[in-house]
Amino acid sequence: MIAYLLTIVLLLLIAPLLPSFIKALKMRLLFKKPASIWQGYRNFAKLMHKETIVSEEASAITRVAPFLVLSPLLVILFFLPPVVHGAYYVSFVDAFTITGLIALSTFFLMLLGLDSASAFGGMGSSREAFIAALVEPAMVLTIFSVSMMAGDLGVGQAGVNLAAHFPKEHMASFLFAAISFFILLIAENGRIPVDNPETHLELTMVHEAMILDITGIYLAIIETASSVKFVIFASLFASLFLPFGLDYSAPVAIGVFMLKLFAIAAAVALIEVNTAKLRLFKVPNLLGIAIVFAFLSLITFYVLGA
Amino acid sequence: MFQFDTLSMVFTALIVLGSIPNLFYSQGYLPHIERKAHYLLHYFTFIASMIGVVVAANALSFLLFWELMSLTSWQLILTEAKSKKTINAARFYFFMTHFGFVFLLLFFLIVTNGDLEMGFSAMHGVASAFAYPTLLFFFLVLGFLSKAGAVPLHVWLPYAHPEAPSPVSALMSGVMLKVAIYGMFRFLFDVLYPWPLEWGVLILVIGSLSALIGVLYALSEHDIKALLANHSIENIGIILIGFGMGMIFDSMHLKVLSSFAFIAAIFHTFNHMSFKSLLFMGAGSVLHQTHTKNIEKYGGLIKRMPVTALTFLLASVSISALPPTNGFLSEWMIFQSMLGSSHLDNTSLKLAIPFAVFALAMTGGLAIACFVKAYGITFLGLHRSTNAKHAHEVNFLMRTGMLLMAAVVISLMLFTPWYIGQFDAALVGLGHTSVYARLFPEGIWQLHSAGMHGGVVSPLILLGALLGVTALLMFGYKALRVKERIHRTWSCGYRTGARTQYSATGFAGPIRRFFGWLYKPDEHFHKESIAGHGSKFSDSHYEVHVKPLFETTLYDSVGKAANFMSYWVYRLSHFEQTRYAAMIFNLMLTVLFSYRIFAHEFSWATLLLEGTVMIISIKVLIIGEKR
Amino acid sequence: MGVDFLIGLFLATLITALFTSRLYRLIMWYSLNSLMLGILALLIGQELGDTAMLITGVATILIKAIGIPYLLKYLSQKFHFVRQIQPEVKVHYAIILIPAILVFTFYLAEPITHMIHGNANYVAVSISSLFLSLLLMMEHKNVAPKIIGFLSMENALFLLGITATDGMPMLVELGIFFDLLMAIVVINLLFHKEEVKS
Amino acid sequence: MMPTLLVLPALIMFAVSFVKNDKAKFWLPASSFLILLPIVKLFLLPKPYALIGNYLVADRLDTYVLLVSSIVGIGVTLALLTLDKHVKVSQKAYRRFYRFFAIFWIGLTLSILSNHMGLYWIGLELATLSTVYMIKTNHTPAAHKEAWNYMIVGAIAISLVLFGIILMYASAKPILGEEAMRFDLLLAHADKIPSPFLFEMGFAIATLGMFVKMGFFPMNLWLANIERASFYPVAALFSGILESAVIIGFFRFSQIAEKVNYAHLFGFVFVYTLLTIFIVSFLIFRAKDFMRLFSLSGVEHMALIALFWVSGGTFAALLHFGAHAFLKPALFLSTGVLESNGKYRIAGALRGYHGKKGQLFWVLVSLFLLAIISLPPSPMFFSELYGFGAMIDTAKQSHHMLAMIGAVLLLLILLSVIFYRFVAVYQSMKYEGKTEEKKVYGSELAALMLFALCLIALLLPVSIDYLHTIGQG
Repeated sequence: MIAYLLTIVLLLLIAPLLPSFIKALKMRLLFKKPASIWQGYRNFAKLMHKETIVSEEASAITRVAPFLVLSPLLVILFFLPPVVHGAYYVSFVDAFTITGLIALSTFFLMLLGLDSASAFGGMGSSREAFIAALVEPAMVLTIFSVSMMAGDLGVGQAGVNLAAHFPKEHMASFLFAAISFFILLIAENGRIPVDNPETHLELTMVHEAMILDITGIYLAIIETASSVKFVIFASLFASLFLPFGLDYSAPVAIGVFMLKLFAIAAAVALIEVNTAKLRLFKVPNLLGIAIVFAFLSLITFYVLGA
Repeated sequence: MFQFDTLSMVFTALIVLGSIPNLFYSQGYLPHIERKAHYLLHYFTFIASMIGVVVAANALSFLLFWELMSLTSWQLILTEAKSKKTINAARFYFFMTHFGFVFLLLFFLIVTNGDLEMGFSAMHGVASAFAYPTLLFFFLVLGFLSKAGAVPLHVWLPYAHPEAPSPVSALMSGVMLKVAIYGMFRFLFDVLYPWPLEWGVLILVIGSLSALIGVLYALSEHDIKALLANHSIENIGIILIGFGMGMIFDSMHLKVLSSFAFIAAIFHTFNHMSFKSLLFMGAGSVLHQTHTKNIEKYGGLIKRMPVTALTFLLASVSISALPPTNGFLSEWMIFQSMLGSSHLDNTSLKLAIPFAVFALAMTGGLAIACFVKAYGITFLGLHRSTNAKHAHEVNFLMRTGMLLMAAVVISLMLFTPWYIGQFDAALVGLGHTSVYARLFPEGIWQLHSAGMHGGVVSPLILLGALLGVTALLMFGYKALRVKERIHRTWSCGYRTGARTQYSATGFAGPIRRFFGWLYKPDEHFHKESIAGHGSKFSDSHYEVHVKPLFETTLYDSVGKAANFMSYWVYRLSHFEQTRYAAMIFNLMLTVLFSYRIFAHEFSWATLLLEGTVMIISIKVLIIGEKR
Repeated sequence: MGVDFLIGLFLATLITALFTSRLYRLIMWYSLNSLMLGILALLIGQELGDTAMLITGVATILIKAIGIPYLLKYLSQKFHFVRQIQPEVKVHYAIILIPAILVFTFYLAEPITHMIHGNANYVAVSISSLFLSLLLMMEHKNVAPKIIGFLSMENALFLLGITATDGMPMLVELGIFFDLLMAIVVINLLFHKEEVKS
Repeated sequence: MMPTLLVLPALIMFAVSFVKNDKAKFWLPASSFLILLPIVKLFLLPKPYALIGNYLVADRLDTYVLLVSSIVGIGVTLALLTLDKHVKVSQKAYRRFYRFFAIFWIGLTLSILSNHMGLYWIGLELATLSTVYMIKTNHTPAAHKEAWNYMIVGAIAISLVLFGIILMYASAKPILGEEAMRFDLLLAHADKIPSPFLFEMGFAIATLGMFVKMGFFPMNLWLANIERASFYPVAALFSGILESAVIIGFFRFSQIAEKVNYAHLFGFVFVYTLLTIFIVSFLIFRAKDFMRLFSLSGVEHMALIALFWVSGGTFAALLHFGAHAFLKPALFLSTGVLESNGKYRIAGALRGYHGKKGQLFWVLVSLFLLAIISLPPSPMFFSELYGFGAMIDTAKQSHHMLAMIGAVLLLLILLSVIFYRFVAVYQSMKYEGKTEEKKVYGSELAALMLFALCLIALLLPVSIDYLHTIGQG
């Protein structure tokens, strides 16, 4: 139980760290002077002290939506697979619920974008809706495929099972699922090549466009939400597709887990450095690949059993 | 005449739950209807006939109430018939529903041997003695699914529902479609049991297609009620996916999973009733205030119509299947039932089920996009027309209706175990295994899947957690006592206005573009350019319309064929004006010749001879020579 | 023997009528046709000793062979009928059609030859005269030949009644005559109305 | 006594038509109600009841048909009172119309009650010929042309009927002698007929004649054209009384033919009516005026009645027959108002009625229109259910079950084409077009009310029981 709560707190704490880490790594790779990896915390602290400016055109949604964007993600944190062998975990929550909770968060984020009557917000929401619509099926299929390989539909239990028995006999579908999930990780968190979190150019913005009119603590909440989302995806990837290192003693296991998270972040950074942002209408090609792989994974598992 | 078993009572409850809030809403809406007597008469008969259908105990009363239901709903669509569009929609609706009735009629005639006062259970014997049960199944499917609006018999829905007065749209979409689902339950279980595997697969495929096609066309729609109507197609598809899974499991002798899938289907039926009625009521209130169904003319209504906006939001979240709402729970159950199938050993299933999973998942994603669009464009941002600017909250009765329906939605969310218990009882009444104990082994807090290694969801805990965390966050925010400032939205230095907002067309743009191969949109783009510059223009207009693929291919060609036929028949008939004697001559010849051949002694040679003689005689005597 | 001969004549007059292109000639052929029928009725009536049929025969001769042709001629003069009536069906078609009809009706009546004691050919001839009367009606566009076609159809009926059934009940025959008279009255009225209007 | 009473109203009408007094016509509806007395008496008498020897016999079937047709007669006399308000008609022509109507009525009463094929035919011929003159009452070139047309086609049809009757008579004469003309004896000895083929030929020819008279394939439009050209009550009389008389003949002949060879009878009627409905449904799909629409739908319903009857659905056929005989005249009579002063416009025909009478009128007409496409609770809804039930039942016992179910399906789809057209017409009448003021008179309304009440009465348990006993007896 302590490990469980500790993991949650830890994940919450390192959430702002990971995006900053990616940013710093990228800058280093590009031979720039890197930003501090603590930048995320600094931004948060700065925003907490600012006043909130609410748009004149905005409605009650703007005042409520930020909380509703964050809270489903916080709830998901409780449902993640354990990082330490023998720790308490919520075994039963399945992929559909997790996807649903993420979608709930996205839903309010999109409404938030539309609320301020700005063209940017609408544009961001529209693009986000487009991407989310394609991400959702891939995500459900992927997680289900993995859960079924693990022999349990509950994601937490699946993580444990995978760690115990790595599905060597289903390597093909496992690999497909892993590729698909990694693409989803990039797409859902608005990383290059799907979205560029660092730009404020209307041609390229997705996530940033939606929150252009959000300020102060609201912005802090939204930013936290997006980093929590990254942590969720990263830790799902770590537990489901890199299911090792649970058997060590608790501190070591947690350390291994953290390493995995940073490794994933580093991979994302590498991809970001090496690719250009895709045009919006090229994004479906990428997501299409994810969907195809997810579908293939499920079909391979179902029909061929491989 | 009537029967009141659990299934009937469950569906009666559905109708009652759907109608009571509607009654309030309808009363509030009444002052705006010109033909009050007409409306009220048909409205109440409509509700009564729906109840009549679900409690009917023999074919005669079932068909009577069924047709009465169609008749009254048709008249209700015509209540405010002002435009050609309404009239055409009503006609199309009535024709389609009659078309379905034809198949139902045939079904009943075959399974009753013409004795229409036979009870349903007695029909089972007749049906099993019939040599072609699949024929019966097809009749049943065509009959009920044309009413329910499943692909490819769905085309009338987006026309008919928007044209009816809003309370009626809510009733039709929310409740009437479910009566067809009742029919599926009643007659597949009572009359056509057991089912071959193929039937279930067929229903599953129809359901998947309906779900996908419904949501895709909903996205491209700008008419808010047509959008909702398209979503009804989607949700019927989802219900049918559950239903199909139930049938498949039953034919594979997996009784527990089968009951589970059927319960999911009934649960979704209830959920769809609740949120779709609520959405139509909300749309009706908006329409009532803005006098337009065009979503592009709305905007910012949340400030003017808070109650409508709040209830609409609740329904939107629910229909998008987002946790922890009731819509999420039923879709979750359907998902779980599909994944209980991993160990089924049948290749067609192994291909069909992942496809259905995919369709359902895809539907979910697109539905979210669609409802963000519907809600965001309607209620958020700035008003896009004067009417939207001067909108007010609707009157007390209409608000009451919406709030009551919202209460139904919430009750479905909160009292899921109780509802599921009732559905379980209904299925037990139909001879299925009870699964309630397997679904709630640890009390009402957790809903388990009936499958092996199935997932678990705890709606109440989820709801509690979400509410708790949100409340905590908000409390924290309040505790910080942040200074707030109100300021205009920044829009690159220009003045923020309604015209700089994203439109619904624009919102759906990327998706429309992605599915362009399916939509084949009809775009109208007009631009007044200045001095021949391509990029400088004083005025521009962009419109896009999507005509459903099925309509342009299937329905239009049927219409053309009918026209073609009637044209030729008409031309042929006009021979009788001048050549009646020759007509009668040839007729006599044919009849006597045929009597001679068929009644006395048959041989192919003489039949051929008859044909030849008749052709020559018709050519010479009737058609004559070309002038 | 005599009966067969008369039936032959009956058919012959009808067929000749089909090729006629003059109205008065047509009326004459109709009159002869009815005369044959009347004589036939008298002959058979005498053979069977059936007074009813004798009465029928006399009535046929009086009404159909004399009365109606006379009336038609009178009407045609009074209302200036078109007297040049060219058959619409070409002669070479008719040459093939008429034997074809006869062959067909005999083929049609073939099964009943061993079913009834009378001569099945009478039935065949009656049906073929029915067909021929229809042919007469369809040949012409004008009203007058059509009326004659309808009247020869009535003759075909009588032929059937006399030969195949050895006479119908008196009541029916009288009824038929009554209706025939009424038909003539109505036709007369119809022409009159035309007169009044023009 | 009884026969005199039955034709008394017609005789009174005949007599009154010579009185040159304008007010005299008001006697007619009153006197026509008198016919109900002997009919009610007939219902109470034990059946079969011989009216005149064996020639006119009242049994369960013809009493019912007589009642139906008499009610139509009453309705038409009511509506005739205000004929001159809607169409141009001289007093003289008006009186002549009555005179020939009376003959028509007498003829058909004779046909309906006859137990004798010859008498049946005589009555029919009398009615046919008198109709010619009723058509002629309208002094237009079209009416004149159609009167001739009716004269000739009607004569051909009726001759065919007689020809068939003689053949049937000939086939049964060896065993029954002169009595072979009697329906009841023929029915009783049908299986002993020595030459069934001759009988069948006769039946085929007679049926053809009757079918042509009812406007079946291929003569679908002639009745419509005639009804278009003549005054609207003629159409009501056709559909209500003339077709009753024709269809009862068909009932009786087919009862006999059924015993001779059921398979042949069924095959013939099935194919023929299917063909008819196929043609008619597409004709209706294009129909652009009321008369044609109603007339074609009349053909469709007669075809259905024939089909139900031979499929063994006697109850369905009789119920359908009754409903049609009340509905169709009612609709035809209302066309007088709907097409006020010769405007054949469908759009907006149900609009522009004021006052209580007007309201009642359009409500009634709407109900009739919806009832004719067998929407519940019209009696037609039930009759079609039972009729198609009987057909499916027959199909199940045949060797060609799938083909026959397919045919029934085709039939139902064709009927839904008709349904579509009627719905379109109804909507167009009620919701499209301009609103023009139209006047409704009490007499027409009374006729419509009479028909509406009778329709309701058809659904009473008493009448349903009665119809069931006809089927069994």
